[in-house]
Amino acid sequence: MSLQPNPTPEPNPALPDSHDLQQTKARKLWVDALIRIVKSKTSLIGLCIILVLVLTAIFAPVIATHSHTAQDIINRYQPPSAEHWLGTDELGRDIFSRIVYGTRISIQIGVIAVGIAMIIGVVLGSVAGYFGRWIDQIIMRIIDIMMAFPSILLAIALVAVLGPSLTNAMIAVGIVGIPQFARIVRSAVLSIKETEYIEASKAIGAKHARVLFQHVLPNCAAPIIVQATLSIGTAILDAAGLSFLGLGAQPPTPEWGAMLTDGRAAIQNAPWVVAFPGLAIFLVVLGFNLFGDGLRDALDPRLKE
Amino acid sequence: MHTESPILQVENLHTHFITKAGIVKAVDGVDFDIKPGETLGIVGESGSGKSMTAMSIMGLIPSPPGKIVEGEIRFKGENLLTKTKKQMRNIRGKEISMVFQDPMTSLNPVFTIEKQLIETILAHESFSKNQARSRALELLHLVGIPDPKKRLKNYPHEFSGGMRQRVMIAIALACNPSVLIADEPTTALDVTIQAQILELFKKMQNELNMAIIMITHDLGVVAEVCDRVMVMYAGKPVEYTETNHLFDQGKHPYTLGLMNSIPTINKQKKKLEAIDGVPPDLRSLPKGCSFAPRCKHVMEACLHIDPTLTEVNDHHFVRCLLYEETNSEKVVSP
Amino acid sequence: NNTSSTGEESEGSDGEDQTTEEASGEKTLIFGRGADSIQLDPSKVTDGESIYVTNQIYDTLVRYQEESTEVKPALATEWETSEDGLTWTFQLRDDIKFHDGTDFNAESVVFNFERWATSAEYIYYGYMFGASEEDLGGIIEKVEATGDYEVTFTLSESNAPFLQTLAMPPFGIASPDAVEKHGEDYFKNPVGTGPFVFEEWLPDESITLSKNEEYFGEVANVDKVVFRTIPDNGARFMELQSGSIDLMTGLNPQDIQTAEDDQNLQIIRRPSMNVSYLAMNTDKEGPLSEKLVRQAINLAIDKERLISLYEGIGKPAKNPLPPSLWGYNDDIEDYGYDVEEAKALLAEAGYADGFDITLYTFANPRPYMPQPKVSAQAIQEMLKEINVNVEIIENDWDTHLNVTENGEHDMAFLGWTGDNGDPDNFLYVLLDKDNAKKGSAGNIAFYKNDEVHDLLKQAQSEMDQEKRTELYLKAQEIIHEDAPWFPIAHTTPPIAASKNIVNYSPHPTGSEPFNLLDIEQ
Amino acid sequence: MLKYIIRRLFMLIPVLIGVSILTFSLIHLIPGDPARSMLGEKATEAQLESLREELGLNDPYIVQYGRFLGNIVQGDLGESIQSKENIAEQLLYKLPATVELTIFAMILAIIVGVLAGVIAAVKQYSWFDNISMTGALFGVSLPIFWLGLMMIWLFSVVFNILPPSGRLTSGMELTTITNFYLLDSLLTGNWAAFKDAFSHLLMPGLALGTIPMAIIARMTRSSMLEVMRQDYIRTANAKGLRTRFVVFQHALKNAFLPVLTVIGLQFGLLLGGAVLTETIFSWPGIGRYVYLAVLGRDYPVVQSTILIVATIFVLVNLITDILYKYFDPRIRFD
Amino acid sequence: MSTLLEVTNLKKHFPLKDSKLFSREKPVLKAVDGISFSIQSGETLGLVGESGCGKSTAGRSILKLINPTEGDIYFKGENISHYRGEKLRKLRKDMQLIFQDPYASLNPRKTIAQTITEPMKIFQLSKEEQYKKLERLLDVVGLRSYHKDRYPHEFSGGQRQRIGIARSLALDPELVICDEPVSALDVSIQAQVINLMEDLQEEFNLTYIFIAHDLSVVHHISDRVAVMYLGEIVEIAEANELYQDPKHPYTQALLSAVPEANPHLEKQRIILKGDLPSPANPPSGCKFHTRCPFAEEICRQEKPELKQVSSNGQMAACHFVREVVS
Ligand SMILES: Nc1ncnc2c1ncn2[C@@H]1O[C@H](COP(=O)(O)OP(=O)(O)OP(=O)(O)O)[C@@H](O)[C@H]1O
Ligand SMILES: Nc1ncnc2c1ncn2[C@@H]1O[C@H](COP(=O)(O)OP(=O)(O)OP(=O)(O)O)[C@@H](O)[C@H]1O
Ligand SMILES: [Mg+2]
Ligand SMILES: [Mg+2]
Repeated sequence: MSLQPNPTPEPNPALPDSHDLQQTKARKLWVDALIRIVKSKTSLIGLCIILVLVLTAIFAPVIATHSHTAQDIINRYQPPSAEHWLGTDELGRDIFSRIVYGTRISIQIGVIAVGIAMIIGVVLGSVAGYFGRWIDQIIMRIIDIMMAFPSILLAIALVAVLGPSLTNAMIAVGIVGIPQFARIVRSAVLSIKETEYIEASKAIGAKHARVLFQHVLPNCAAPIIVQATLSIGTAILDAAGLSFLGLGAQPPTPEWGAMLTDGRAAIQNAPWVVAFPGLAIFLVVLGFNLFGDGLRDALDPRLKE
Repeated sequence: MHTESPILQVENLHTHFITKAGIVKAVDGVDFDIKPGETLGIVGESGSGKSMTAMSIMGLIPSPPGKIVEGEIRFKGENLLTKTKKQMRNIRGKEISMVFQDPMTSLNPVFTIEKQLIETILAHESFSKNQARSRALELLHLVGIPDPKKRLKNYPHEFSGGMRQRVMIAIALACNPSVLIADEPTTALDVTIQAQILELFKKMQNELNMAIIMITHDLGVVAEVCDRVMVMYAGKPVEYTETNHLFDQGKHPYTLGLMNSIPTINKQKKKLEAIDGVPPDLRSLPKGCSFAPRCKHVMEACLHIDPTLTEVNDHHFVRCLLYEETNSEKVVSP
Repeated sequence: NNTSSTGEESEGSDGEDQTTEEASGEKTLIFGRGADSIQLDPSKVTDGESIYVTNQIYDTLVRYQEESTEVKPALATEWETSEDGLTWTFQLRDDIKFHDGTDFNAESVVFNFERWATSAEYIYYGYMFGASEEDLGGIIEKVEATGDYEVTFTLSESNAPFLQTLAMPPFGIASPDAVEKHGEDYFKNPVGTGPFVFEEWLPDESITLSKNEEYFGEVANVDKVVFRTIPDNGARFMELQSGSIDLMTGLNPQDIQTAEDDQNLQIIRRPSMNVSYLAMNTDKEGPLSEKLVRQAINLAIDKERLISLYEGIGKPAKNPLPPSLWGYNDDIEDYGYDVEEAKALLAEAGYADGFDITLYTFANPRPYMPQPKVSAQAIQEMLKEINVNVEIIENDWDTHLNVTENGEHDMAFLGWTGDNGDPDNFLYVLLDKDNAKKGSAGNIAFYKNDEVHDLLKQAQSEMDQEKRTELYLKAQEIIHEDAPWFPIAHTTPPIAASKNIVNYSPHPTGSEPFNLLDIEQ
Repeated sequence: MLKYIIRRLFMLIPVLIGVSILTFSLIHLIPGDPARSMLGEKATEAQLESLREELGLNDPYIVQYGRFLGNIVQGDLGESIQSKENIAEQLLYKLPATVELTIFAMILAIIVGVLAGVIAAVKQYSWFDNISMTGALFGVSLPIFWLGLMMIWLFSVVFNILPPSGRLTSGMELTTITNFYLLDSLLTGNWAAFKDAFSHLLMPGLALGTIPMAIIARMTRSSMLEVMRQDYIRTANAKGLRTRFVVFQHALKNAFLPVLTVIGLQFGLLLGGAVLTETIFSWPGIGRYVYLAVLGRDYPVVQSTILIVATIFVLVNLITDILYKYFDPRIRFD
Repeated sequence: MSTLLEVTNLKKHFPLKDSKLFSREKPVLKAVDGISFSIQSGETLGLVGESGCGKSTAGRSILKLINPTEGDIYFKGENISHYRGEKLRKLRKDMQLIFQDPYASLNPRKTIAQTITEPMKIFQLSKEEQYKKLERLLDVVGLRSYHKDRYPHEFSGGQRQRIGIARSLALDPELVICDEPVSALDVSIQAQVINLMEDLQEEFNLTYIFIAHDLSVVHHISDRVAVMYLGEIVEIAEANELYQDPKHPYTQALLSAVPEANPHLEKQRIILKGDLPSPANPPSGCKFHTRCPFAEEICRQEKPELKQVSSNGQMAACHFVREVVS
C-alpha cells in the first residue's frame, strides 16, 4: 500500500505556497469577527471610543490647546471657558490639555498592566490546565492564595514595597490581574484539552509544545482576548484608584486618577477639576467594556454556526 | 383502518424564521391529518422541518424570529392559530402534549421528578396537591418505573436516559392528551432502550387511544410503529402515505434514496446507494424542486417547476414531477 | 443652614435627626478632624490628634497662656529655681482630685515623672529631656516629693526652656491609681484632672468627653465634647456646612473662601508657630553641596506665587524661626525672586546648564504645608527657568520621614511646629549638626556648621533670655547666608467653625483646652 | 456533605498559611520602619532603636513570623505597634462596619441586579433590556471613587439630603450589641437610630454596590438567556405552565448558579476593596484600617487583618459552594 | 493475510475520585476489563455495544492515547504496550484514528490544508511532498483543491468527516481505528462516508477497527464483529455468522432490538429489562445477568469465559452456550 502523490491532478502553479495562504486565511477569521463587531452598534461605539483615544494619544501635541505642564498659578481654578475648554486646575494648568496628554498614560497603563497579567496568567493557566495533576495543584493553590488576598490591598502593598510610581502601579495592577487570566485560561484549556481535535493532534504524534501552542492556546484566544479587552478598562480603573490613594503616577504626570485626587479638595468650588478627569476615565473604560462585550459576542462560537 | 374523523388537521402550514441572513422557510406547506388512535410518522433528514412542524402545532415557535405565516392547524375542528395565549396554554400539556428528543436535557435538573410531574397536573386539573401526587405515582407506575414511590423524590440526574424518557412520557400523559407528539423520542437512546420505549409507546396508545405523531429520521422506527408516514425534505412533505405503501411502493426519489442508503441487517451485503450532495440551505432554496440538485432522475423541468403534492394512489401523495405528469395525464386521458 | 448638634434645637433647622438630646438641654461640641487619636496617654504619642484630646483631660504643672507660650500656673500654683538653674521647686494645688476621685498630690507628680523615665516609649520625655538608651531619665536627675504638695526637680545641667517644656501637653499628670489599675490598657482609659472627663472611644469614629464639674479652673461651658474622625477634608467641611459638626481642623485651603462666604460659618486662625521649608541636602555630593547653588535656588523660586497656593493662610518665611517667637531676626533680608541673579550664581558655581535633582514630598497635608504636592509642582516648574530639572517623588508621610532622615533626597519638603515656644526647639532641632545624623530626625538638610553649633549649644545652657536672643540672632544670619533651606512659610492653620462658637482661641502649639469655648444659642 | 465541608475547611489551611506568608513577606519588604512611624518626626535614634528592640523588630524574620503564627494559633491577633490597641478588639468594631456596608451593598446589588437581569433577559432587545444593560455597562465602567465624590457633591452639597460621611450622626444614641448598627437599632427598637444609620449607609452602599450590581445584572441576563434556550424550558412551556412561573421557577433557579459564584467572588472583592469607599465616605471599617496600617508599617495589624479578610473570603466562597448544592442537586460533594 | 494487531487481556481502569476521606482502596471504573482479540491485516473488525460499554476506551488504549492499565498490545508482532515517548510517536504513523464528531474533531482555527498537512509536518516531510500529498488526499476523499484554504466551519458534517479521514490517511497508516465515524451524520450522508471508507480500504489496504453502536452499519462494513458489554467482549464472530446466529443472549437481544425498515417483518423481539449497570459498580459473575432473560444462579456467581462456540471461530462468553472445539 502506498499513498504516494498521484501524478494525475495537475499541480496548480497559480496557487501561492501554503504558508502564504495561512496568513491570509488566518486573518480572515478575524476579519469575520471584526465585521460582526462593526455590525453591532454598541461595540462599534466602543471601537470608536478606543480609536479616538488612540488617536488622541498619538496626536496629543496637536490636539492639546496648551502645554500640559505650563502653570498659571494666579489663574487657578478657572471654570471652563473659551480659552480653557475644561477649565484650569489647582496650578492653573489647562485641564483639557492635561486630559489629552493623559490618554497616553492611560493607554500605557492599560496595555502594560494587562500585558503583565496576561502573559503570566496565560502561562500559569495553560500549564496548569494542560499538564494537570500536581503542577495544576501547585499553580492553582498559588492562584487561590492570590485570590484570597484582597486585590486592592495586594496592589497597595506591592506599591508600598516597590515605591509609589506609575510603573510600579502598573506592575501591581498587572500582578493583581494574574489570577483572573490564569483561571480563565485554565478552564478554557481544560475544556479544549478534552476535544477530539486535541486527541487527534496527539494521535498524529504531535509533541506537547505543539499541541499546546498550535492547538490548545489558539482556541483559547477568544476568551483571552475578551478578558484582555475588559481588563484594560479594569486596569485603568485600578491604577486610577491607586493614584487616588497617592500611590500611582507622580506629579506632574497628567494621570487621570491623580488629577482627580488633586482636584478633589476643590470639589465644592471647582467641581470641573474632578468631574472631567473622572468622566475621561469613565469614557475610556466604557469604550473598552463596550468593545470587549462586542468581541465576546463576535467570538462566541455559538453564534458562528 | 381508522374511520373516525381526524382530531388534528394541519393545512398548508408555513413557518418561517426571519433572520438577518434571510428568511428560513423551515416549514413550507405542510398538510396532514391524524385520527384518534393513529400513529403518524414524520421522517426526514436533520433540518427538514420536522421539529418546527411539531412546535408550530404546540404554539411554541420562538417568536421572534419565528412566525407562522400561513396555514391552519385545526384541533377538534378549531383553529389553534386564532387562540389566545391563555387558551393555548390550556391546550398545551392537556390536550396536546409533547415528548422531546433528548431526555438528558429535557427535564429541569434542579427539581424533583415529582415536582415536574405535579406542576403539569396542577396547571390543568383542579386537583389538590395530594390528588396530584397520587396521580403522579400512578403515572410513573404506568410508564414502568420500578419503585415509583421512592423515585418520585429523585432528581433527573439520578435517572438513566431510558428512565428519563419514561418520565418525560409520564409527564406528557399526565392529563390524558388526545394528541401526543414525540419528537425523535429514541434517537438519543441505545437500541435496547429504544426497543423498550417504542414498546411503551405502543402500549400507551392501545390503552389510551391517543393520536401519536412520531417524528424520527429512522425508517426502522417508522416501519415499526407508524400507521401512516409523511416524508419531509427541506420543509416540504415529499411523500405522504400509509407505512406499508411507502416501503412497498415508495415513489419519491428521495424516499427511495433514503431506503437504499441505509444498511440493513438482513439484506445481502452490497454497496450502499448514497444520495449525493447535501441538503439545501433553507434560506436560499433552489428554484424548482428542492431535491433536484441531488436527484438521480432530475429532469430539465425539475429545475424550474416546483411540483405539488399529488395523489398518485389512494391516500398516497407524492411531490415529484415524475408522478405529477403521469397523474395529470391520468386525469386528462380518460 | 447651620444646626449645631447641641441640646437646644435652633429654629429653622432641617437636620431632623441630628440632635436627639434636646430634652436634657445639654450642649455638645462636635469637633471634626482628619484622624483618630492614636493613644490617649499623651506621654506616649507625638501626633497632634492624640494631644488634642488629652489636652482636655489632663493638666500639666504649668500651662501656656491662652495665646502665647508664656506659662501660667496650673497644677502648680507657684515655683522657684535655684541660681544655677539646676533645682526647681513647685508648690502644688491641694484641693483637687483626679477624675477617678483619687487625690492629686506631690506623689502623683513624682509617680508620673518616674514612669516616664522607665522606657523609650515615653517619647516626648526622652526627647525634651535628652534621655539616652543608658540614661532614660535624661537631664532630670531626681524628682522628689518634698512635701504633700511640693515637688522638687534636680537637673544634671541647666536647661533654659525647662519650665516651658513642662507646660507641654505630653507632660500631663495622670492618676497613678488609674495607671496601675489599667496597666497596659491605660492608654484607652485616661484619667487626669483636666476640664473634661473621658467617656467613650469608638476607634476611628469618635471620642466623647464630658465636662468636669469640679474643675479647678474655669468649668467648661459645654457639657460634652465629641471628637469625630472624618478623614476626608472635603467631607468634613460638608459635615460642617450641613451642621452635623461644629468645629473642624484640616480645612482644605480651597474651602476657606467658601467658609468665609457662608454666613453660618467662621474661620478662626491659629496663631503661627511653625515653619515649612524646602531642605537641600548639603551632605550629598553634587550641586547642592555648594552654597552658591543653594542660594541660586532660593532666588529662583517665587515665594509670593508659591504661597498664593496657601490660599491666604501662610506668610512668607525668611528664617527658620517663626516671627512670633522671641529671638526672631527680622533684620535679615530674604533672597527675593530674581531668576537672572540665580542663573548668574549657578553659572558661577559651574552649573550654567543646570542639573537634575529630586524633590521629595509627601501626600498628606500638614498644618504648615496644606498642599505639598501642588507646591512641589510649582517649584518644579519654577526651577525649570534656571534649567534645574526636578523629579518629584511623593511618598506617604511615614515613608517620607524615613527616607529623608536617611538622606536619600536631594531636596525635600518638611516643616516643624514648635513644641514649647523656645527658639532652641527650632534651631537646634532642625539645623544643628548634632541632629544631622543619618537615620535620625531633625536636620534633613544635613547642614553642619560649627559656628552655628557653638552658638546653639551656648544658648541652650544660658539662662538669660537677652543673651540667648543675641546668640540666636547671630545663628540665623549664618544660616541665611549658608542657605541650607529655602524657607517657605509660616502658616496660621485655619479652623472652620459654625458662627455660634464663641470664645474659642486656638493656641500656637496646636491644641488648647475647650473649657472657655461656648456655643451660643 | 459534612465531610465535604470538613475537607474544604482543611484545604483552607494551606491557603491561609500562604496568605500569611505572602502578607508577612510583603509587609516586611516595604521600606520603612514601624518604630519611626510610631514615634514620628521627633524621635531620636536611641529611642527608635530601643523601641525596635522592645517590639522584637530586630529578630530574624523567621522568628517574627513564627511568633505571629504562634499567636494566631492561640487566637491572639496581637496588638497594633502604633496604637497598642488589641487588634481583635479593634476588629470587633471595624469588621462589623465593613461587613455591614458590604452586605448592604451586596443586597442592593443582588436585588436590583437579579431583577434587572431577569427582566432584561425575558424581554430581550426591549427598551428595558437596552436601558438596563447600558446602565450596567456604565456601572462597571465608573470609577467608584469618582462616583462617590460626585454623589457626595450632589446629595450632600447641592441637595443636602444625605449625610456625606460616617455611620451615625454624632450624638445619636445607640446601644451597640453587635456593632452592626442597623441590626443593633432594630434589636433595641431604636427607630430614629435605624433611620439615621440607614441614611448613612445609602451613599456608600450604592457606590460600593454599583459594580457588583452591574456585574450581577449582566451575568443574570446572559445566564437567563442561556437557560431560556435549554430544552427543559421548552418542556416547561410545552406543559402549558404560566410564563412567569417558567421564568421565576424553572429558569431562574438554574440561571442563578453562575450568578451565585459571581456573588461570592464579588463579596470577597468588596470586603477588601472597600478601601476607596471607606476613604471617601469616612467609613470606620477595616479597609481604611489596613490601608493606614500598611502605610504605617503596622505589621501585626496588616498581617492579622488580611488574614481575617482572607479567611472570610474563602469562607464566603465555601458557603457559595454549599449554596450551590442547594440550588443544584447534581453537584455531588465527592 | 497476517496478523496485524493482537490484543490480549487489555484493561483500562479509571480511578474514580475517592469518595471516602481515608479509604485505602481506590475505587476504579472498569471501562475496559480484559478484552482480547486479533485482527488480520486488511480486515475490518466491528466493535459494537451500548453507550458507555468501553468501545472508545478500548480504541484509545490500543492507540496508546491513554495508557492501558493492564494487558499487551502486539502490533506487527511487536509488543507496544510499554512504548513511551519518541518510540510511541514513531508508531503514530502506522495507527490512526477517525472520530465520531465531525465538528469537534477539527481544530476550528486551522485551515483544511493545515489540518491535513500537520501530521506530515510532524514527520518532517518536505514542503513539496506535503503539497503533493495534500492534493492527492483531497482528491481521494472527494474534496476539491479549492477547499483546502477554508476553515472547518465552512463545511457540512459529511465533508468534515472526509477531512478527518484525509488527515488520518496522511501518514499512510496501516491500522485505522474509526470511533463511530458515521453516527453523527444524516442517513443520506452516512452512506456516502461508508462508501468512501470502503473504497479507501480497498485502495490503500487499510485495516479498520470500526466502532459503532448501529448494528446495521457494523454489519455492513465489518468482516468480523465483537460485541462488548460493560468493558468485556461477550461475543466475537464473522459478521454474517454473528448476525444470523448470535449465540450470546445479549447479542440476540441487541439484534432483535434493531428496528427494521420493513413493516412486514414480524420480528420476535427480546426486550431487555432495565438499564446498563454502571461500570463503576458492575454486577458480579456474568456482568449481563441482571438483564439476561435466561440468567440463573451460576451467572450471578461465576464469570463465563470467552470460548469458542462454533467450528468457524465464533466465540461467546456465556455459561449456557456449548463450547465447540474446532
Ligand atoms: N430559531 C431559529 N432561527 C432560525 N432558523 C431556525 C430556528 N429554529 C430552527 N430553524 C431552522 O429551521 C429548520 C428546521 O428545523 P427543525 O428543527 O424543524 O429540523 P428537524 O427536521 O427537526 O431536524 P433535526 O432532525 O435536526 O431535529 C432548520 O433549518 C433550522 O436551521
Ligand atoms: N477519562 C475517563 N475518566 C473516567 N472515566 C472514563 C474516562 N473515559 C471514559 N470513562 C468511562 O468509561 C466508560 C466507557 O467509556 P467509553 O467512552 O469507552 O464508552 P463507549 O463505549 O465509547 O460509549 P459511547 O458509545 O457513549 O461513546 C464510561 O462509563 C465512561 O464514563
Ligand atoms: Mg428536530
Ligand atoms: Mg465512544
